[in-house]
Amino acid sequence: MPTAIAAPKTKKTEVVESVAHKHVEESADLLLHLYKEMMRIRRFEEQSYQQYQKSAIGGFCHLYIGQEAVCVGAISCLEKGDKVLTGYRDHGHALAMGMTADSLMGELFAKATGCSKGKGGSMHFFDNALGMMGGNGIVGSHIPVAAGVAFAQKYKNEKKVTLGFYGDGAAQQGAIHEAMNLAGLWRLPVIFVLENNKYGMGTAVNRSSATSELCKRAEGYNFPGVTCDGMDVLEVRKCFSEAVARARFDNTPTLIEVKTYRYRGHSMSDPANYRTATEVEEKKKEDPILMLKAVLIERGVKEDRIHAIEEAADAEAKASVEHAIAAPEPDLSELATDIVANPWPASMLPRVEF
Amino acid sequence: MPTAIAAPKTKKTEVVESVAHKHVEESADLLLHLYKEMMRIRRFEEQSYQQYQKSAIGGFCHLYIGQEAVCVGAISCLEKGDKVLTGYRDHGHALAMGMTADSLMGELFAKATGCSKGKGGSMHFFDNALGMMGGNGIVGSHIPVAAGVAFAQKYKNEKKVTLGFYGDGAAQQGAIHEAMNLAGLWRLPVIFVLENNKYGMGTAVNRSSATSELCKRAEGYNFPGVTCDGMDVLEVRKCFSEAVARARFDNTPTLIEVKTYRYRGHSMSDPANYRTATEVEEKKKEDPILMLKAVLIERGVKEDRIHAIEEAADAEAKASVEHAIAAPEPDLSELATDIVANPWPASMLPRVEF
Amino acid sequence: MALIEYREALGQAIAEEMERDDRVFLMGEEVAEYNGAYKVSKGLLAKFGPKRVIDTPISECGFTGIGVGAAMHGLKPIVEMMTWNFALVGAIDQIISNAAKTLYMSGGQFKCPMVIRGAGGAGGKLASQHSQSFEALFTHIPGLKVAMPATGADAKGLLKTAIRDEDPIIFIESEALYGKKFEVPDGEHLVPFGVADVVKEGSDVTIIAHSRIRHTAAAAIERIESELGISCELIDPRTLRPFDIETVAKSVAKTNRCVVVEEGWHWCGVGAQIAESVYTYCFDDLDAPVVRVAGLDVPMPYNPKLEAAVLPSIDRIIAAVKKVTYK
Amino acid sequence: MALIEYREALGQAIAEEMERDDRVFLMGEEVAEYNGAYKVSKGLLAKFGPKRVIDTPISECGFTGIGVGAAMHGLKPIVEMMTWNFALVGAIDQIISNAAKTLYMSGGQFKCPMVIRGAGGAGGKLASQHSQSFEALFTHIPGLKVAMPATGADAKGLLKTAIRDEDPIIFIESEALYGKKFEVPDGEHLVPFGVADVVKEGSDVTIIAHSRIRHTAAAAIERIESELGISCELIDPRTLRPFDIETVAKSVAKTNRCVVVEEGWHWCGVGAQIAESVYTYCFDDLDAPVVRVAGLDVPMPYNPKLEAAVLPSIDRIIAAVKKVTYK
Ligand SMILES: Cc1ncc(C[n+]2csc(CCOP(=O)(O)OP(=O)(O)O)c2C)c(N)n1
Ligand SMILES: Cc1ncc(C[n+]2csc(CCOP(=O)(O)OP(=O)(O)O)c2C)c(N)n1
Ligand SMILES: [Mg+2]
Ligand SMILES: [Mg+2]
Repeated sequence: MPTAIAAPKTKKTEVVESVAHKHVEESADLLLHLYKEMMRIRRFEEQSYQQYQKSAIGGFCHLYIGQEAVCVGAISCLEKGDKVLTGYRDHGHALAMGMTADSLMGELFAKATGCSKGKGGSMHFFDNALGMMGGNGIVGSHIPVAAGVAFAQKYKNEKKVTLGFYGDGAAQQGAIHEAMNLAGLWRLPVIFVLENNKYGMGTAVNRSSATSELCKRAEGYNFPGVTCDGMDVLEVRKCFSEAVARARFDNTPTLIEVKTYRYRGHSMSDPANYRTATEVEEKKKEDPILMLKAVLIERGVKEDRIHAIEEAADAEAKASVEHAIAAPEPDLSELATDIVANPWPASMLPRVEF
Repeated sequence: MPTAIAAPKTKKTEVVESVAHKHVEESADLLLHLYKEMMRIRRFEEQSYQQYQKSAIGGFCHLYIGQEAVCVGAISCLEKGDKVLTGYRDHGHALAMGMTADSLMGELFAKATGCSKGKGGSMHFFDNALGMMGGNGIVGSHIPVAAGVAFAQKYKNEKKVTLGFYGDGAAQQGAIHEAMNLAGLWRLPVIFVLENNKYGMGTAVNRSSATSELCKRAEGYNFPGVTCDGMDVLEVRKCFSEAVARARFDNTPTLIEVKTYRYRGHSMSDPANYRTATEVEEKKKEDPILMLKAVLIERGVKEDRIHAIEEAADAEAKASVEHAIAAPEPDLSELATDIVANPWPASMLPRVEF
Repeated sequence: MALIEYREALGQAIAEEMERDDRVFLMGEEVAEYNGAYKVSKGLLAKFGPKRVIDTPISECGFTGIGVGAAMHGLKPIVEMMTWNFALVGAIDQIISNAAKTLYMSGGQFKCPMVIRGAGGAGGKLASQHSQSFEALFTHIPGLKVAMPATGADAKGLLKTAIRDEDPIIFIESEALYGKKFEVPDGEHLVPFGVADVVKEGSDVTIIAHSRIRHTAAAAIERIESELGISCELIDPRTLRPFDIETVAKSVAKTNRCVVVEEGWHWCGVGAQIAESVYTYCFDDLDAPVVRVAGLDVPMPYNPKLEAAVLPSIDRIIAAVKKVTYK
Repeated sequence: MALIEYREALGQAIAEEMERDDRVFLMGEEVAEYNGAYKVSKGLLAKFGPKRVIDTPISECGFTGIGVGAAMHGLKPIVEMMTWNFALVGAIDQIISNAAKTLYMSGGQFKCPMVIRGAGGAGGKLASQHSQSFEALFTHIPGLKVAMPATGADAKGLLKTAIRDEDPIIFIESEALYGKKFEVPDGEHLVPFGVADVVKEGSDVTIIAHSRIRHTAAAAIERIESELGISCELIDPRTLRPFDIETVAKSVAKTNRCVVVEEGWHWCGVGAQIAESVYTYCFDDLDAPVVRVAGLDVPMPYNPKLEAAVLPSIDRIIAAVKKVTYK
């Protein structure tokens, strides 16, 4: 959780810290922080890809490469106690929330050291202490849950905020409509983050959504709906810092449609034949990491500082693989733990015997 | 199905018949037809109420009194082959679709003569020949189905239209969002008829909907959303004749929010304490039947013609009660018919033995 | 002890637990201003205010999801399904995909302490969409617990236990029992999950029945004992997950015969599992095959004569007891 | 006969029936341009065009409802659930509240001829939300029929029958079998509902298993016969509603012992109903209690070692056969 970097020079009261983002010219430290986080995700994903090819990772695995600016920009506006929920494409969000590459790679390797003890896998990254609340595999299903977390934040008077990330495909699910109506009606401190990467699996958004202006649906729920360029982490940050402030101080939800792009296929088995190589190459020219790098250089940040960040990210990702390889598998007894928090005696049925 | 009256003087081609409504000054015949249909519903509902009090009718029973102009105006714009689906408050729609009071009262009395052989009850009025496709008890659940009927109409190139009626409460269901998106995306000849009677059970619409402009949600699905005064049957008719033409000839869905009011409680057990007597009395001043009566008189229609309609409606409703009382109960064997269309042999399980 | 309606017993449980724990709140359609569609929550809005007694829009998926999220973030929601029939429009996804799985798939990090409660079974002449017993659907799911009280005392005691529990609880009340009166203990009264109630002791046949059908069974037993002289033991499991096999097995060891009664559909009903468990744990004790009495495998008709034929009746229970005793 | 993948057999059935009947169309997420998430519908868009092979948005409730409406108005939709896990987000309401009830509550006026089909069971390392066997949920519901093919030939034959049927059919394919090859008859090949397949005859134990676990059972039987010398009869019911009790009863009358295997969770699984039926119809024939082998009652873990422990294995089936034969 990058609170320290997100608002390093302001006073410690929450109000000042959070509103500050809007006005302060971004410091080099902040830019470097954003760069580092995006780079960590990029390198982690590349390692995930390689390890998947080696069958060290199994099941579904959805890479976030290309979209890094979205979660990094958004989450850089959060403070401790704020929460994040997202779908199955959750590696980026988990890293941006401060989770270690080790705990994620451990999970991908189905090891006991994984954040979910190897029980969840790629789609189910959780970290209670850091406010990462999943990692959900059912499209759209976690968005009412995100509204519920915000409900609890408001109920407890925390002045905290919840971000619920989902996709352009997910936006057509009824669950999202219901959650938005409830959030608008009850004024919940939740932000609906629609990561419009133009495809839901192989379906282009214009084949799944009747409207091309998804953010406008917010009008039907009486709260602001905005778009922003998800390839530009600074624009993302600006947009979110406003929305986060609205949520935190005014319990106003926002729907933010972030225009982004995923470079890889939907999942590891998708050859992505539904789009042209040219389309992908065009998009890569706007690569969020390259774009921020350009800003850094323009600002006079030394190349070697940038390079050091890249090296560190690379090292972190590779080390996480080593760590995961060495880590122990969960004990078979783990099978039957965590089913319920208050288990019943073994004398009752059903029993789990193995 | 009032086709004959709806467009009596125009040529027989479908195009002329349907577009005609918009331009032709309503004939006295038409006005009288509308009056008759509203009156039939009113009297039928009053009888239903009385018979329910006598316990001749059981289960849930939701009266439509006050809302008659909505279904009558809307359905007067339909032609043979068009379809209607609605919720559990379906008596009015069934009558307006041409179903007889006998078949409905028989159903309310759970008799074999009922439209659904006594198996459905108040909430499940169906008539395949007349295009009445229910009568559904799960709030919002029938609206995707309505879109599906429209889908089939389009698939078969019928140039027919489906109306799906639902309430202000139902509008908050995810199913409706999904249906609207699909209808907008696939250009289905369906009209979403949101009967906003200001309450869903005891919940005023401003406590269930984040927006007060429900019709505007259509923008999120790229088709027109309009409102109309549901106490004025002629305005309803005008609004629907346009929407029906758009659907029929251009496969364009419309969301029509009809502002209406129910006089009685939500169901028979609801004392309606959530609103004041004054509110109800105020609304009754705009009674759709009284308002149309005033138009009729202004147009010089003789009082005795009007009176004759009222008498006939009264007689029809009362006769339906007599008919229902005299009608036989379904045979016990009916229990096990209509479960599936292609039943399996009794040698297989599960078996129904009684 | 006071003689109060089943619905009041439930309301009492909610009120007491809300008083005891600020994190508990009630949410659902018509629970606040309307005092509940079935008046379970009568008076709660007046007592606890709109922050904790909350009317929702008709959005079962949405507000059940809100409950899941609130539970994950430390609250203890009670989510009312006006009736369980309405859970299918997406609430069932929140329950099965999220509430039941979050603890497991987060490796034990996020509990989901919530009660989802509402009316189940046939209310009477409500026809097919409104007369369903869905306990089999939820009892099948790991991560959930399922309770179905048949009396006011159990309604209160099980609901209080459910609210204090830290897991997602499916709490299925009987629509047909809301207006029935029962003796209910005042104040603190907790009924543990997984402990069956031996409603009546007997020696010849064990009858297992839950929710309202247990009363039909009790009525049948009166006639069976007086007319046929067969002594019946009546057991109400009260919770279906967990399930008290010990009490059942002890009884069958004594009676050597067993009848399983349920309101829901026969095919793949919970009665199938109960019967199968009896066979598994008491095979050598059984002198006859277990006989099941269940709802007929048809959608519920509106006509009351037909409806009565669908539901397990006193006559059908008597016939089952005769059959299991070869009389 | 041709040796083709299970998925191809399904695709063949769809193609043949679409050719035969204009009213048949296929709808679902990624079924058209993407050729199906699991490639069942490969080539169908090219063959039949976008009017009849339709990509849907991710709106399971919405498009399943579209299927219901289309079926009520004379079409014969095939609705693909990419996997059955996704049916919970409202499709299950369209299925249970509407598809299964409309014929009944309209007094026989509106049929609902549709097939809802897709992947069920565990695919392998997909974790708890993506590895569920929901047959128990649907098999419980009057108005539905439920088929679960275990081979390519049955996949084709049952699906063709399903598409021609006039009722709503729940057609649960096995995600784990899509890539497996089977001998499949060319052209017209219909497998009726309610007729179990005696996969292998035997004399000592009847093993009942459906869907992919039938193959696990077959593998277990090879070892059981060679290592233990116990002769096993393997029966695949193929449809769970209706269910062919006659074939089962005939077998148990011969073997006097029965093991019921299923992939889904044990508690309230369809195996409970199958076992209970065996007891009811074959009580006097049984020399030992029926033994069930089912998925363990836990959400599916991602870790493959743990996952393997959850699923019925060859070893667990062997153990069950030993137990039922007191060896
Ligand atoms: C309810 C449900 N339906 C379908 C799926 C299968 N599925 C997984 S991801 C996906 C596409 C989602 O697209 P989008 O929301 O745009 O997110 P993106 O993958 O682009 O990040 C689909 C159809 C699912 N997991 N859950
Ligand atoms: C899914 C579902 N949830 C709840 C109910 C209970 N219920 C029946 S009608 C109703 C209110 C509906 O209000 P509205 O849509 O405004 O229609 P109106 O009754 O005003 O015609 C409710 C909550 C139901 N039948 N189905
Ligand atoms: Mg996308
Ligand atoms: Mg209303």
